[in-house]
Amino acid sequence: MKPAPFKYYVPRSVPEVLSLLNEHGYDAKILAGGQSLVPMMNFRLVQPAVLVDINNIPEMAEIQPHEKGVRLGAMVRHSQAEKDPLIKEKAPLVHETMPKIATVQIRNRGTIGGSLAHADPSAELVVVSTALDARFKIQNLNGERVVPASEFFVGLMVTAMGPEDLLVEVEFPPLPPRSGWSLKEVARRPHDFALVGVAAVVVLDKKDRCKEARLVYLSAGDGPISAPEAAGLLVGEQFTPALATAAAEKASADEIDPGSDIHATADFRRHLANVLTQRALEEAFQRAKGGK
Amino acid sequence: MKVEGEHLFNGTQKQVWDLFRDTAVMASALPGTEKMELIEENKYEAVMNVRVGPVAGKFSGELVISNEDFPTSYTMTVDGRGKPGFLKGAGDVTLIEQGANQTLMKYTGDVQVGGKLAAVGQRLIDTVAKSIIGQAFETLDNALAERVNAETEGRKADYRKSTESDYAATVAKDLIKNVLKRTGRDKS
Amino acid sequence: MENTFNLSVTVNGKSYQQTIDPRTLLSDFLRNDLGLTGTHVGCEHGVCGACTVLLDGKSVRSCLLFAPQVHNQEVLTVEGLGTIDDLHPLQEAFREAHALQCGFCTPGILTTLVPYLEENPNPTEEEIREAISGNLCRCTGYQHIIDAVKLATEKTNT
Amino acid sequence: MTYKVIGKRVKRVEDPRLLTGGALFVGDVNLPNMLHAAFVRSDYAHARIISIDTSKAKEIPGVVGVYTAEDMGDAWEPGPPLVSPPPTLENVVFNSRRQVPLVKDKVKHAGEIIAVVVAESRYIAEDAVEEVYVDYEPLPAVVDLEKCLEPGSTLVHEDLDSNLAAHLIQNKGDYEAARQEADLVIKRRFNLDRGAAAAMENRGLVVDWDPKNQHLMVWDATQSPIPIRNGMAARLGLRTHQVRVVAPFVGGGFGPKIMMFYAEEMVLPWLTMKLERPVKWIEDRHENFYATTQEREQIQDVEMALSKDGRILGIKQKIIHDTGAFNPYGLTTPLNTQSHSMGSYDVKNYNSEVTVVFTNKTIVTPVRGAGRPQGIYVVERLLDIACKELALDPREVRRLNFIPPDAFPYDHKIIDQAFTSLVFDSGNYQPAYDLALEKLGYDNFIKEEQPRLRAEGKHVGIGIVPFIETTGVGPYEGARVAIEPSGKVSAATGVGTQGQSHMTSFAQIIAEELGVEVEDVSMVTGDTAEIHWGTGTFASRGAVVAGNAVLAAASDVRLKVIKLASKILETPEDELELDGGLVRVADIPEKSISLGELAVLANPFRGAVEPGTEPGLESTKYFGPEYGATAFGVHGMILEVDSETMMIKIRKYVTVEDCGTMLNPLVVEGQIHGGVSMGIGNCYYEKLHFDENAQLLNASLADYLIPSSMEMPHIEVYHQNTPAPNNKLGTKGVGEAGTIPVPAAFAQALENALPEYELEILETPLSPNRLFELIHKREELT
Repeated sequence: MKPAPFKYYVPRSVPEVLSLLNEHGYDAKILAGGQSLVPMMNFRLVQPAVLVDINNIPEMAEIQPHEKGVRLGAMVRHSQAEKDPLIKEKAPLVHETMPKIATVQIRNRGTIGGSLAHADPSAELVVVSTALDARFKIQNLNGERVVPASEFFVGLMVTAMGPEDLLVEVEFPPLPPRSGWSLKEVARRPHDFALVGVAAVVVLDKKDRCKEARLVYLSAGDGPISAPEAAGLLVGEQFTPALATAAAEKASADEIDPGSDIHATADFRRHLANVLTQRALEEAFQRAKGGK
Repeated sequence: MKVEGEHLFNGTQKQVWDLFRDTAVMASALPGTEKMELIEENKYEAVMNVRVGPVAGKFSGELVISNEDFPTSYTMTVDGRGKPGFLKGAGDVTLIEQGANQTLMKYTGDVQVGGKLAAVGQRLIDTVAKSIIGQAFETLDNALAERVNAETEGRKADYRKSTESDYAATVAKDLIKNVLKRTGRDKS
Repeated sequence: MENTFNLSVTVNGKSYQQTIDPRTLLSDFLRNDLGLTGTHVGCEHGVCGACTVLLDGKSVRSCLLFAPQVHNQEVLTVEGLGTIDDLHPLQEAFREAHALQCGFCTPGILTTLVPYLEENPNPTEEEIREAISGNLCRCTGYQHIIDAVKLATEKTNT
Repeated sequence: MTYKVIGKRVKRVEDPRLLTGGALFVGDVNLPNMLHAAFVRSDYAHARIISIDTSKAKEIPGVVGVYTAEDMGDAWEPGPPLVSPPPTLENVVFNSRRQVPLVKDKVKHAGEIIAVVVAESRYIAEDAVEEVYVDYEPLPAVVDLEKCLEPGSTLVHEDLDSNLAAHLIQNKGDYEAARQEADLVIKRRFNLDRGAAAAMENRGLVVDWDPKNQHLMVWDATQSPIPIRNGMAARLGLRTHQVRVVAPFVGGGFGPKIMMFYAEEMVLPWLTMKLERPVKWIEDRHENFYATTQEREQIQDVEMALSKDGRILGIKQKIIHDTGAFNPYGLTTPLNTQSHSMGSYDVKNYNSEVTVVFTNKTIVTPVRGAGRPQGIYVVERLLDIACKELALDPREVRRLNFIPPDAFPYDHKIIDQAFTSLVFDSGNYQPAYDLALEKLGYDNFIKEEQPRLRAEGKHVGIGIVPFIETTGVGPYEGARVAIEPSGKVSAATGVGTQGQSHMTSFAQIIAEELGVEVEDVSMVTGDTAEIHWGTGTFASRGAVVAGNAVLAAASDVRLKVIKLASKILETPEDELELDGGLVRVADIPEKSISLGELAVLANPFRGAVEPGTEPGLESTKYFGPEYGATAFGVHGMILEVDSETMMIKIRKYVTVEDCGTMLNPLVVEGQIHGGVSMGIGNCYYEKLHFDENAQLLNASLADYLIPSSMEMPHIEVYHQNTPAPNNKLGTKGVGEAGTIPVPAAFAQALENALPEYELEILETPLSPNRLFELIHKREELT
């Protein structure tokens, strides 16, 4: 299991990266953390002719406050995000998600941007960024654009980025007051790809009624799968187990589109989505009521 | 892997039948088709560059149409090989008239994937298949619309052949609509 | 070779300069180019953890890094922890508790634990299990490894 | 017997090297001028080869050669049959079909080797592998164990008229008569699926032919270096002294590393002799899932006849055993299943039919447990079902059926894997079972804990099963022990070491016998230059067979020491003792001589030695048991299952092991922990998924799930000691014990945790998805 040959570039700045991407187009792959890419290269399922290593651009690895939220450079590593106090404060769901991603060795190397750009429908960050309505800053030689999560993920491992594009930053907007969140997932072993998972975010009014809700699922289709109708059932309501059940049933029966593999049939995934939604909603409502 | 589903086309049974027997259309519907040639009656030879995220593989193989029952049903078998593995499949296609100008296509089949792809990519194969089918119908819908329009306008239909490089960029972007439609994704 | 990379790296405190094929995996570079065969290769797809080394003090999978990626950085392998005559306290505890059988996964587990224990000198059993959950061992059922970690932390903390 | 060194928790001698990266594994062998091999393996499980085009691969710079079966010429021949069928059984059908070095015409399982590339680096070799084009005619794959026997089935071996690989019936007593008397007859079908051994180190081989010395040096990650040496020499037309095989440190074996003569072991020696350069091949993980042998796949239809008080009157069994594409390992595994299908019980009537089938899957040879877990699974599951049907306490039923302690040696009068009669040498089952019940807190759990936890909505269950393990089989093993002039001891045995701590526990035996420190004994395992005869490490036999050979050799050296010392110290032999590296007179400790001095005297440089004596303080001895030693134990667990997510957590795990004399309890416990972890894998995590084309769908460690530290419970290990009567040390094997009863205990605990679903678990491994299906099915029924 040795990778096929490639040409290796180590640009030192974003413009340098962009011109390399422009030059090589589909022949090039960006090497960020490499924790998904390199295994596939070792299996020779991926054989890029050119590898553009973006690990030597320090400004891409910064974490900064941004309009009451937080802004993460694409090259922020998972372990860096896991320990960052600003993320813990401004994006607690992101903070909580980090230890659930793979293993410590992977988190020490894997990057936020790499995970998002890879757009694996089983990746926690893909789902969490969708639930939090994150915004993706993309650059190419022609300039810069910002794409919301709802438009960033367009299909199975496909994003709104073309071969000339570089994801430079992700912004997580702040959660409103009286927000609650939860990420629940089931994996065969804790660090395996989850069989199914759900990120729930709710915002309550003063009477504990849900003002806004979002449910997004992982391993439930070809990308992060939102369940707006199930979320809609929650709006205007206070939490009851029956309400959670109704939303869970709606989402798992009608809104997700999971596949089958050796670990779980689509049926079992729908069942798990149902169970996890109920658990996630209970936790999210609880947290929202807890104030803050 | 069982593949099963249906798709409603905006065209008559005959128009849909013809659509499927048009090599150029078939070539454009299958993502990354580099070459598709009719080598003998009802037998095509194809080379495809399949790309799923970063995974790209070149497959070559044959596509055979049999059990033709014009204009309602036929059987399609595919047999392809590439460095990352092989795939073979057989499926039955039925076209059912739905009112004057619509045709419901029902398909059921069995696709088998082998080699490295199956061995290490198992987790995604089902979703990949769904994705490819989704894309194919998207393209076919467009092609059918173009054919129907061309027919009424009395001109030759014009298909843009999809290449590997614009597959992810354009086809995938087309897919946004499709995905949103199918999953009811929250756009807010 | 047309496609080459001139690599400078410090491994276990010693600096090396080598010209390599850029696709060389760090694990292969350490083992074959530098002869540091203590780093073992068990899967080459980032699951088993046998190839874990420290890159600038952090545990990473050396099979998921290309050697050029460690240019101008510091790598520590199991060979840099202790010697046969002067074992690292964690190595000593592993011996004491019979935390290794075939010993193939051991270097990766040691390199995972060394930085972990620096940050978490008093882990609970559950925390130790979590800490080594990215390292597969087929011989020990992990129990004696956990015993060894406890033993090592008890010794350092008294 | 009281020992000073044997039985102590001695720290391992081999550890400092392993801990510091200083131990040599086969992958660490790098020789000047060395080439690297990579293999072109078939994607298809069953296909005819139409043509092979290697031209493009050969053009790649750095490629030295690409070879196919045709290039091997006369050197092409299938591997040797390793284990023949039992000669003592009548009416055995056995169709021997052996694996080949490179496929000539038809591929019989995915991963079979079609061509080999040799290049200056492994990277280049793999580049070239991708450029070899093989044109196949795919054939339908033989997958299903039953369908493959139907007339008209596709044939794996077309020269046979069916896919039958072997057939045999073993009978004891008269089952049909017993059935007539029975109050209850239970018949069930069991599905036991495949798993991988998945040692952390894959296989590997470095070969180096030295034309000037006419000598072949081989480093091989094998469990059995001596048979490999013998076989290689025979295949290559060399004398055995021209081949040296070293099994250096080996990163786990678990059975498959003894499947002597893997294709790679046939191809590489041929390459080095042809190219006159060293050649290295290290199996990668992906290859390992296809090329390294696997085990456990069986379908069993088993019937148990019982009296209403729960006494087993008889068992009737039909086993279909999958051997994969070839059967080099004979009938070892299914014979083991038979040997364990009566468990620890006094079963008077037993009738068992084994049908072995060829399929287009990876070859099957023993994997840790080796057919035994399947036997224990069916007998324990049937007993559990019987207890439910008869409303009897499962503990009482087991007590009633245990072979009583005064019945040993207990002759089952069937043939075991060693082709000798299945005799249980010794045993004392009830106390071990009681100890396990006590340590697990069985009574308290059933009466208090479980009701309390259930009231809290928790699904907790308990499972406890006894098991036996036939261990320590022959034919023999040898050891050489020598005292060197330094006073230190060198020793060697032919068994290889893959983590079993031989270098320490065998050294303990020698240290005990010769009165030296363990550190002063240097034990070599797995080097054919050090000892000529031997078989290997398998069947939980190291401590029994090699251990007693070591003892025999050490005892003989001790006799020589005493004889010589008696002469020199002018003291009668019976007044001498060995301690601290000295021989001394018991009552006058200052009157002594060191072993080193004696060693010098035993090998005089000048003068005349006494005719008929041997020089040196050295001895080589062999040990071959008449029949094996039967270990025994009980495993129990308390598990919790989330009945919504199907996630499980084992809250408590208790084992009681009786492996006779323990050489080193620390090592024994380690063996058990590791065995249990593979056993837990076999319950809920580790399953090889083959599809209808015999394609393996989880050929990576991302999808083949080895338990991690998070899935493993804390294991409590307790010991009981019933020494083996037929060897001096009294040892029984323990290497596989931990794995054997786990799925049976797990199934019992899972059923117990989910009583509302009335599950009847008749398969292993399960998975969350499978458990969901089972529960769902029960829900639909009710």
